[in-house]
Amino acid sequence: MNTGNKVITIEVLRYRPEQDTAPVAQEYIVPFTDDMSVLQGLQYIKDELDGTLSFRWSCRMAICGSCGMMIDSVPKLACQTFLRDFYPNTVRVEALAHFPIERDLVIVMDDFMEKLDSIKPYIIPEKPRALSEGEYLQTPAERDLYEQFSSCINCLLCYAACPQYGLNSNFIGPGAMALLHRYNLDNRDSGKEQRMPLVHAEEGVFNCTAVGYCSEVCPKKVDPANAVNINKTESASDYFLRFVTPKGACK
Amino acid sequence: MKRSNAPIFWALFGAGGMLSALIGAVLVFITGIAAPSGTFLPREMLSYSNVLAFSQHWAGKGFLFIIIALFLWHSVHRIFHTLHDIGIHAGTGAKLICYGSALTGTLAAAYALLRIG
Amino acid sequence: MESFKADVAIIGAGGAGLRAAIAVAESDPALKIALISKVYPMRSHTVAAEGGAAGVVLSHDSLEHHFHDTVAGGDWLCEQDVVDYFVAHCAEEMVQMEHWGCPWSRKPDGHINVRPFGGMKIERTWFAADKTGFHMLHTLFQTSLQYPSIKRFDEHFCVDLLVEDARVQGAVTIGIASGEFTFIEARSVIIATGGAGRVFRENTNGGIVTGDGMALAYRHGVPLRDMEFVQYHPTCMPGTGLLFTEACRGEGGFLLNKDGYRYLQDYGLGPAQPKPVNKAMELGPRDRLSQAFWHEQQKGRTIEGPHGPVVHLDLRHLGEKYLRERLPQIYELAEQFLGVDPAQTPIPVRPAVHYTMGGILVDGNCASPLAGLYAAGECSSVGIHGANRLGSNSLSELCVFGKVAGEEAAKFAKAAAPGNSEVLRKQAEATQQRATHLVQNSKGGERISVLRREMAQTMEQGCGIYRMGDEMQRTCDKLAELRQRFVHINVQDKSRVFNTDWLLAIELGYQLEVAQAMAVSALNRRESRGAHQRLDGFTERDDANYLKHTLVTYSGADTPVVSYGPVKITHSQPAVRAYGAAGEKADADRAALDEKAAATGGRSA
Amino acid sequence: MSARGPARRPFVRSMEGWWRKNPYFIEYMVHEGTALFVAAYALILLISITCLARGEAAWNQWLAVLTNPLCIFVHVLLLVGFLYHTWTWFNIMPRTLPPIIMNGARVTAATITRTGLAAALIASLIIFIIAASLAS
Repeated sequence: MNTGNKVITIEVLRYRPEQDTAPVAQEYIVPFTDDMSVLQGLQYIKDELDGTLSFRWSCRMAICGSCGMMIDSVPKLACQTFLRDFYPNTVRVEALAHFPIERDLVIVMDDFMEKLDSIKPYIIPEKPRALSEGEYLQTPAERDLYEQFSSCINCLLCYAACPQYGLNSNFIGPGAMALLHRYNLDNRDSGKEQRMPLVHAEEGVFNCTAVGYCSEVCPKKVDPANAVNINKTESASDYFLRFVTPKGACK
Repeated sequence: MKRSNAPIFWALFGAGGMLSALIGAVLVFITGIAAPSGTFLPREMLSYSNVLAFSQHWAGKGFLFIIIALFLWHSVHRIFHTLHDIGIHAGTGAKLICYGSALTGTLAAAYALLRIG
Repeated sequence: MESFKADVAIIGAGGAGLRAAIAVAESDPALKIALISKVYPMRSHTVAAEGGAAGVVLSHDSLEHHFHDTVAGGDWLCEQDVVDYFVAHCAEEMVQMEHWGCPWSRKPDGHINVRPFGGMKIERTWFAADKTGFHMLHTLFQTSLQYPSIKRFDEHFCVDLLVEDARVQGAVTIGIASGEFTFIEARSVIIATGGAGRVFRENTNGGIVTGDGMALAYRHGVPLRDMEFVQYHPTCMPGTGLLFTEACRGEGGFLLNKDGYRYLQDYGLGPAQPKPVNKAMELGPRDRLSQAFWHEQQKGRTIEGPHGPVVHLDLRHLGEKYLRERLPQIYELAEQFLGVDPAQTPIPVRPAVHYTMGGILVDGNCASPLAGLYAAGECSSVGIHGANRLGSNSLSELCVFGKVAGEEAAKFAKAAAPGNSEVLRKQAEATQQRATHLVQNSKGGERISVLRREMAQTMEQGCGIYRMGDEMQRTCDKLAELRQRFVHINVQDKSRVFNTDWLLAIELGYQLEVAQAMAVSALNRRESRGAHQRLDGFTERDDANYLKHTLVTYSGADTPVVSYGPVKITHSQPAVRAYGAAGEKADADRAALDEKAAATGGRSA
Repeated sequence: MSARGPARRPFVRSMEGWWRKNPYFIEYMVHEGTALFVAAYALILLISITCLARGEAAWNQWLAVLTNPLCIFVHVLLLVGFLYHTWTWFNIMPRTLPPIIMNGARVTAATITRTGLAAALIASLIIFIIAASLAS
């Protein structure tokens, strides 16, 4: 695996708000081995070449969701993208698309945090359940219904892949919709009625034009496009049938 | 939060998209290639009397109306979104032009089909 | 400087911090909570826990079994009254997690499922595939969003506690995005910042696991307890140290040496059976398995890989379908990072640092000796792990003691008199000056990365799986030297916005002190127990002299002071710690011993 | 570190030309572009029925246009556009449907796409057969 003294050029789109008016590209030459990830390349830069480079990272194993960035214009987790796949070409690294750049490879993610909050991502039980009543029963099949959508690590790659979010950040977007859908599908939850107004709203699912790239780039195979589009159908049938079946109508 | 009225347009878009995906190609082939060229179907098929008979039958009339209307609603919806995609956010204006032309086309089709008798 | 007035401030928003925040919010909605994290909560390292969380549910299991597995697993260095409380509340907390939406794996009838785990006599590990920590963290975080009294300070880095009138009264943070300081006043403070595994080189921990909270408490005179006990997880990725969960073995994986031989049977863990047997072979405790690796290496029976010697974790016999269902993340990890298909090829693994058993000294109520200061989770030493933690006890610990810490801190906050805001603000301003000074006056030539690397190297040399007095002494000397050199640290980045260089420097300061606490504790424990194994004449457990807790106390730039405290033993007298067939026999002996103890009135049920 | 006042100045990047930056987006714009073909064909049909409504002379004039080789060529282009629309429509379909469980397993995306394409083929054959029978 160690193949000696190969070097690769990593081009980082840098932005230091206190000195740059706009992002500028900076190149670094990094020695690498075949098992090195792009994240390890960036860590090498930080440790050995330039301590001023800023980026987020933590777990290194694609579960904490910190190190999402554009790598050769594709949203990816830097920890599970390998330098060997780019060699001998230059790897271009940029902050996740469609978010404001705080600095270098760090984005401002306040907008997503607000959206996550807004979808009520927690079990809203029909009636309170005491601990003494034990666990809810949930068959493996019932669990499978929502399990995929519960695997979202909030890495925001899907938002960086969604041009509709880029064009209009009021759109609730793929990740938050996947989690909304996850709770709606959970047989322990009765909060769907409280969440659907968000789906129906002008900021809701109909901003999606089924580009589908969000699901392509998802590192956890959550398929957020599916969550969004299932809810289009749900929202539309509610729109037309709400006068027939009064429950669930949006005020 | 204001409820979106998009379902109306989205439903028409979806219906038109599905219909055109299923049979759009074969219709283009029949009416635009096979019959006019007389290679796969007889040119006779497009004679005045034949087409008139088809259009006067309630089924033919309905079929033509649905095809024209839904194809229009499908395409204007996509065009409206594409305008937004390429940075033309005319908002209400673009919406009126896009969906307005589909509505006009739909009414024109209804008018023509009714006139055929 | 911005300010915020809270009733309870919680530093760290991983599993324990979030559980504590919810506990405070539920105990009294009027209490204002400041939940401080240097990352967004869902990035916390709880996210990486894979295997599961312990809680007795099966009818043939009992709290007594869980108690004995834990106490024996910890080589009798556990606080037995605290373990009693712990095992009695695990299952309840797991049910609570279930009510909050945690997607526990299920049995066909819809009840939750449990799996076997290392060192556990009976299956009692609740799991959500092999992403248990991820699901627990996200469940807790998302659940916490419904409590308006929790005010989050995401990406706020804590630089100091505020102590006045001999009690803790707040904290000072740097808003990472703005570089602005915030003065957070609080009547009680909970530290829940996780472990310190990053002081070692090869480790399973995230970059954020730098012992911040331990150092914060330590600097204010709170002793760190049992810091010499650092857990090596036996099955990690060579080079990066990424974790292959113990559940790989729980599901039936084998450990093979270069001859394809299940070598654990040579280390008192046998006999080898084709199916997993609890507390035997691959399901032995982590310290024993990591030690066996070391011995195999000495005998030249490991396999040489690009990142040093490895053994093989063999999952092939489980088949692709089963592996994809039970261990999907492991499957992907092996494929992506190693290019290995675990259904076809064994996975190369080696031990790496995984968990710090010791931590901030707290009692069974999570209260530290400093009034108003509480701690929970890996940063704390509440007394349940002893000299070696059992897999799946830590995720349960987060919940059980996160809740205790929350409730106790809430109680304290309600009873505490209001602090003197002006005095505290002055203190906060002094802290700001100190922290800012690190950047402004850093004209020294010491590089952060160089010091960090030297620290990790010396920790691995002196405080590895097996330890020697002279090597530990060298490590202590080296750490003292590094602390001196740290004064001349050079922070290259002078800016304010998202200055990670600055934070790395502060973290390094924390790490050096925590590492020193570990090394000094290790050097002074002249016996072998649990994860602390010596080769220099102290190869046996020495209950006569060392059945006691190590306490390290900060003493500024000098070497910390080591003292010892008693171990609370209620009803399990220290006995031979044995696994496999020998373990069965030891269990019988112990039962007899316990009966004797019970007869003399040593225990209340 | 010295200057006070907020140092944050988040940079918002332009979306200008976003769809040119990634092959996936180029393909998206192309398949969205098939709407122009669908619209064109709907207009052709609309003109057809309008001419038909105006009587035999008008129809025959229009028929002359339809049978013009250039017009047939235009229809060949339309056919390509429609076929691409069919292909892409059924490729996206799996992402838009709720999970379909058959025999205890979720129907795969590839199966859904193939079923859609097969349905289009069958529907087209039926239409062609009806057209042929009407013509004879």
